[in-house]
Amino acid sequence: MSTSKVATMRDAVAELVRDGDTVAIEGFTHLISFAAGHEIIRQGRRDLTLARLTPDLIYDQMVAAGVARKLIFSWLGNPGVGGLGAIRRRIEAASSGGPGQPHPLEIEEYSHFGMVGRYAAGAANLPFYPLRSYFETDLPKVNPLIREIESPYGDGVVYAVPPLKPDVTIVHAQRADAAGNTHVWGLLGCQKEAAFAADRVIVVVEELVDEAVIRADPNRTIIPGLIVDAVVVEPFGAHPSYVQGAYDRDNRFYLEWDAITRDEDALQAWLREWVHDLDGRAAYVEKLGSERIAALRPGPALSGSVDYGSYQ
Amino acid sequence: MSTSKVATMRDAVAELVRDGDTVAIEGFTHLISFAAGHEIIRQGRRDLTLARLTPDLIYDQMVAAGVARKLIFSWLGNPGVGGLGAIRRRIEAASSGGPGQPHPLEIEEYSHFGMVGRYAAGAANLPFYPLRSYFETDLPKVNPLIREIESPYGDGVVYAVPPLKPDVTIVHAQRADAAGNTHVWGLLGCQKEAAFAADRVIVVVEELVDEAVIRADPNRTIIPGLIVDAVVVEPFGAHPSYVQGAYDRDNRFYLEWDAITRDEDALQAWLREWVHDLDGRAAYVEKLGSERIAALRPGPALSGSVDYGSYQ
Amino acid sequence: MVGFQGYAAHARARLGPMTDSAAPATFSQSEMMIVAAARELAGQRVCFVGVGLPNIAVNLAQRTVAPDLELVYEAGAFGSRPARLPLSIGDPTIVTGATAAVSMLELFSFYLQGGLIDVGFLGAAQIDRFGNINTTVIGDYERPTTRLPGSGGACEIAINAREVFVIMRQSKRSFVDRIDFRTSAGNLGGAEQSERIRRQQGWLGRGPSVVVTDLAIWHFDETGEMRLDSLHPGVTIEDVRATVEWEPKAATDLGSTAPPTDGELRLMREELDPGGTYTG
Amino acid sequence: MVGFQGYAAHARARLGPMTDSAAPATFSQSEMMIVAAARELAGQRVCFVGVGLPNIAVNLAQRTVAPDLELVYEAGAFGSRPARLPLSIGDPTIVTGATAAVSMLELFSFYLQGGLIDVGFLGAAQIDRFGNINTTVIGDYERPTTRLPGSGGACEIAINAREVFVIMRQSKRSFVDRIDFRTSAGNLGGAEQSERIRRQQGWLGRGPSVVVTDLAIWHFDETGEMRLDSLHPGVTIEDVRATVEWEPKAATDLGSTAPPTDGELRLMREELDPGGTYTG
Repeated sequence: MSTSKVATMRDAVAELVRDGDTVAIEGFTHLISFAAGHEIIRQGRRDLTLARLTPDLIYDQMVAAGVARKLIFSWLGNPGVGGLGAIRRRIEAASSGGPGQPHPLEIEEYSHFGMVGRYAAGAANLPFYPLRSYFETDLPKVNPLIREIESPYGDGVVYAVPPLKPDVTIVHAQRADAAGNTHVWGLLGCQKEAAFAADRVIVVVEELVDEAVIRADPNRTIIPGLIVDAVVVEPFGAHPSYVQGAYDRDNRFYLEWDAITRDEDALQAWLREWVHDLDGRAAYVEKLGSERIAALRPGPALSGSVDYGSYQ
Repeated sequence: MSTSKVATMRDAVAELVRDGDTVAIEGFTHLISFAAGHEIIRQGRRDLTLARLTPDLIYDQMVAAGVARKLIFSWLGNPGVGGLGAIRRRIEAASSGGPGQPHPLEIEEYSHFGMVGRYAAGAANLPFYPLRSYFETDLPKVNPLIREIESPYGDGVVYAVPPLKPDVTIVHAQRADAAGNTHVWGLLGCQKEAAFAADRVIVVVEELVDEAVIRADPNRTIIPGLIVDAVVVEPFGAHPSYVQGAYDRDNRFYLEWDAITRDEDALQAWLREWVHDLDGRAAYVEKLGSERIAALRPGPALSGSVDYGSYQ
Repeated sequence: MVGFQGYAAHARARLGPMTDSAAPATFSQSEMMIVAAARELAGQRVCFVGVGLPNIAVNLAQRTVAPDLELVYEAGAFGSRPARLPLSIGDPTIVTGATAAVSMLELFSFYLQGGLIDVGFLGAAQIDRFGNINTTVIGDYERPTTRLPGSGGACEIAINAREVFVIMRQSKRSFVDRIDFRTSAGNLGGAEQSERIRRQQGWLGRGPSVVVTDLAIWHFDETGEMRLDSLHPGVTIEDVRATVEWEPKAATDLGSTAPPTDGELRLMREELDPGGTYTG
Repeated sequence: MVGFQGYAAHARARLGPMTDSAAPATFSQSEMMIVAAARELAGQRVCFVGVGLPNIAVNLAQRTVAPDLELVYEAGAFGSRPARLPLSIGDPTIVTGATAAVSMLELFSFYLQGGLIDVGFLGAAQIDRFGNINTTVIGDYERPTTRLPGSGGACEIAINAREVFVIMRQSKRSFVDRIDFRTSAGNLGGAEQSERIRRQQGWLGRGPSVVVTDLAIWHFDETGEMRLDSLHPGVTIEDVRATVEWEPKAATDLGSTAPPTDGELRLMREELDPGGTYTG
C-alpha cells in the first residue's frame, strides 16, 4: 500500500462525489468535514441524498445551496441553540407548497441507534440490523423501512433497520498516512461504520504523517487505507466543528448561525461570502483570521505512551 | 467510583465464581488469565460450563482437573502444535464410554464469528445476533441453537446465534485503576463483548494504576469499572500466554504441553506440581524462575503520545 | 438525546416571553427548574445526559447532591467530568479526562440497551399525562406546522434507562391531552399496559419517574399518570392548571419546592452558565 | 482459521511417517508444498492467514512474490509485518508494527463479512472433489473416532473471502469421496449449485480456487470439481491416484511444478522456520 492517495479537496470531490449520490459526511459534533461540504457546494453537485445522524450546520448550508434532494437523519437541529432554517423551510414547505415556496425536501427518519445500526449493517454486509427501539412509537408508522423481526428463539419481536451503504463517506480525522490509514482520538461517533459501509471513502486530515506513526499505535487506527480512495490534507477543515486536541468547537459560530439560518437572504449571502467567493479551505482559514483561530487552540492534555514491545 | 475493588485472586474467585456457573476466561491467544483458571482449580469448583472461542491450554487443564461439565467453543486445539488431550479424551470418551473411561464432556460448538456474535448479543441485550455463516454446512445440524432468520426486507435468510451471558467473565489486561477502569492494547479479541455480557466481571492486571492514567487516554479504555466486580493485581498472571509489551508468549511451554496432554498421568502430575502444590501466582512465577521470565521480556516499541487538549 | 433548550427558545418566541412574575425577583423560574431537577439526581449513579436543560441540571447535580454521578453522553463519552458546561453534548470537554470514549455503536448497544444506565434525562416539546413524549413534529408528520428535532437517542433512552427524568417548561402547548407524535414511549396508555409491554419487549427501563418544570415537580402515581407533588415558590395550583391541557391530579400532601440556595445560584451564575444561556 | 500443521502431525502419527522418496533429497515435500502455495499468492492484495502451513506460505510469499501482500489475522490484526514467523496466529509479532489492531467483532463483521478479503488461506483435514472442507470430526459427530479442532473462523472465511486457497497433505484419508462433516462450504454439489446458493445467500466469496498439496497443485474446473494441474518434481500421476479416494480429473496439459529456488529454501530454512517446525 505504498501508493499515495493524497489529493486536493477539489480533485477528490470532482472524482469521487457524483450527482445523485448518497453522501455521508459523518462525525458526531466532532470532526465534521465542513471543508468537503463547501467544496461540494462550489462544484454544484445536484440531487444528493445526504445521510447524517445530525445534519448540523453543514447540511443546512448544503441544502440551502441546493445540492440535496433527500435527507436521511435522526436528529435535526443546532445543538443547544435552535433549528436549522434552510432544512426546516424545505420540510415545512410541504405543508404550503405554493409557487413561492422552495421545493420540498424528502426525508427518511430514524433514531441515533437506528442510524448507527444502518451503517453497521452496511459495513458488515448484513441484510438488517436488529434493535429494541421503536415498539409503541410512531416512527415505524411514518418510516416503512423500520420493520418488525421475530426472534428465532421464541422470545418475542424486535425491530430491524435496513443497511445503509453510502456511495461516498467523508470523514475528518487528526492524522493519516498517504495510504489512508487513519488515526482518530476523542469522540469516535460512527465514522468507522459509515466508512466501511461506503463504496468510496474520502479522509480529510489535519496532518499527513509517515506510515511509521500509524504503525506505532495500531489500536488507534479507526479506518484502514484499504477502504480509502483519497486523503485530503486540510488543516482546520472541520471548523466550526472541532478536532480533539487541535482546536475547539467554535460555539460563537453555532450561536451566530441561528440568526443567519432564520433568514434565507442572510443565509444565501453567507454562502456567497464564505463558500462561493472563496476558492478553498486555505482562503476560508485566512478570512477567519489568525486571532479567531488562536483563540480556539486548547492547552495540552497528553495521553501518555504505551509499549507494544518489539518481538523479533 | 472512588471505592476500591482490588482483591486477591483467592478472594475474587471465592466470592465471584460459583459451582455450576457459566465462566468465560476470554482472550484470543493474548491475555489469557491462567492465574484465574488455576485458582478455580485450587478451590475445587465443580460443574462449570466453560465458554471460550479457543479453550487453549487453560481449559485443557481445568477439564483435566474436573471443574467442568460442559464446553462452549469454536476452535479446539493447541495452535500450531496439536490437540488438547484432556478435552479430547473427555469428548472421544462418548464413543466408548466404558467404565474405565472418563465421564463424557458436553459440548456446544460454534464458529469464531458465532461465538463473538453470541457475546455481542448478550452485551447488547439482544435476543439474537445475525450472521451469514452456516448455510450449507453441518454445524446447524449438530447445534439446534444455530437457527435461520428471515430478513424483513425480502432478501433472503441468514443465520442467528443466541445471546451468551456468562455468570462471570474473567479477563487479563495490562492495567486498570482501583475502580476497574481497564486499558488494553494489542489484540483485543472479544474481551469487551464477553465482559459487558457477563453478570460478574473479574479483571486481572499486570499493573494497578492511578485513575489519572486511565483518564489521560479514554479511547484506550476497553472495560469501564462500572461493570467490574473485582480487580486482581497478578503480574505474569497470563503466562504461558502473553501480554503485549510486557512479556512474550512462552511457545516452549505450548510445545512441551503436547507431550504432557497426551498422557493423563503426566497431566495430573503437572497439575499437582504447578497448581495444587502452589498457593498462588507468585509461587508459580518464582518456580518458573527469573531466567525464564527475563527471556520473555520484549524490547521496547512505544506508541507515542497524542494530545486530547485541555478545554476549560 | 435532544436539545430542548433550543426548541424551547423557539416555542417561547412563538408564545411570547414567559414572565417570571410568579417567582421572587432573586431567581428565575428557569433557575428554580434546573435546581429542582438537579436535586432529583441525589443518590443516582449513572446518568445519560441530554443537551440543554438536562445538561446544566446534571452538571449542577455533579457539583452538589451527586458528586459521584457518572455522566454518559450519547456522543460516546462515559465518566465525563466537564471542566466547563458544554453547549453541545459532543463538546471536547466531555472527552478530556473522561473514563472512556467509545463508538456510538458501543455506547448504544452495550451501555444503553445493555442496561447500564440508571437515569435517562430527557427534554420534551410535548408530553401527555402518562409521560409519553413528542420531540418530532407539531401538527401532521407529512405536513408539519413545526418540525422539531426528532428522536435522536431519546426513544432508545426512554425504554432502556432504568428510569427517565424529564425537564421542560409547561404550558397548554407542551402539557397536552394528546401528543401530535409519539417519539418516545412513556407509560403508554397507563401503568398496566406499560408494565406488560415493557416486560414482553424485554425493555430494561421502568419508564418516566419524574417531570420537573418551571412551575412544579411531578411524579407518577400507581396508574402511571403524572401527579403534581410540589409547587415551586410563588406558584399556585391555578398557575399549574392554567398550563396543563388535562385536569391534573395533585398529591394530597402537596409540597412546596425549597427555593434555590445561594450556593446553587452561585454555581449556575458564576460557573456553569455565566452567559445565562440556559437560565435567562 | 485452523491450525492444520497441528492436526496433520497427528494424522501422520496415525498414518505412519510419509516418506519423501518421491522428491529429490535437496528439499522436502513439505518445502515444495509451502513454496508452491506461496507462489500462488503472486498478485494478490489482502490475505486472511491461517495458522501452520498457510501461515508460513503467506509469510514466504510476503518475502518473495507478493511484497505488498496485506496480512489479516482473525485474532484482530490487519497489515501485519511479522518480524518472526509466529507459531500461533495470535502472536504479539503480528501486532507490533501492524496497520490496525481491532476487536474480533470488527474483524469478522467489517473486514471479512464486509468483503475486504481477497484470499482466505485454509488448511483442511478432509476435502472432497468439490472443495468442501471438514475440520470438525473423523467419524460420527456424537461418537467421533477423532475429534478435530472445528471451524474456528474457517466456515466464515470459506464464504466471505473472494477466493479460497487450501494447503494440505493429500492421502486417501484426507482426499475423500465423502467428508465426514461439512465444516466449510466449498463448491457444494458442484459449480452450478454453488453459484446459485452463493448468489442467493449474498455471499461475497466465489469459493475455492486452488489446492496445494505435498504432491501437486490442483485448481477447479468449470463443473466446480478439483482438477490436477501440476505435479511436484518426482511425483507421478500414480502417486496422486494412490492418494485420492475418487478418480481425479487431470488437466490435458498437465504441468510440473518448478522446484524451490535456493532463495526460497534459504528464506524458509534460515529465516522463517530454522527449527523445521513446518518444513520437517
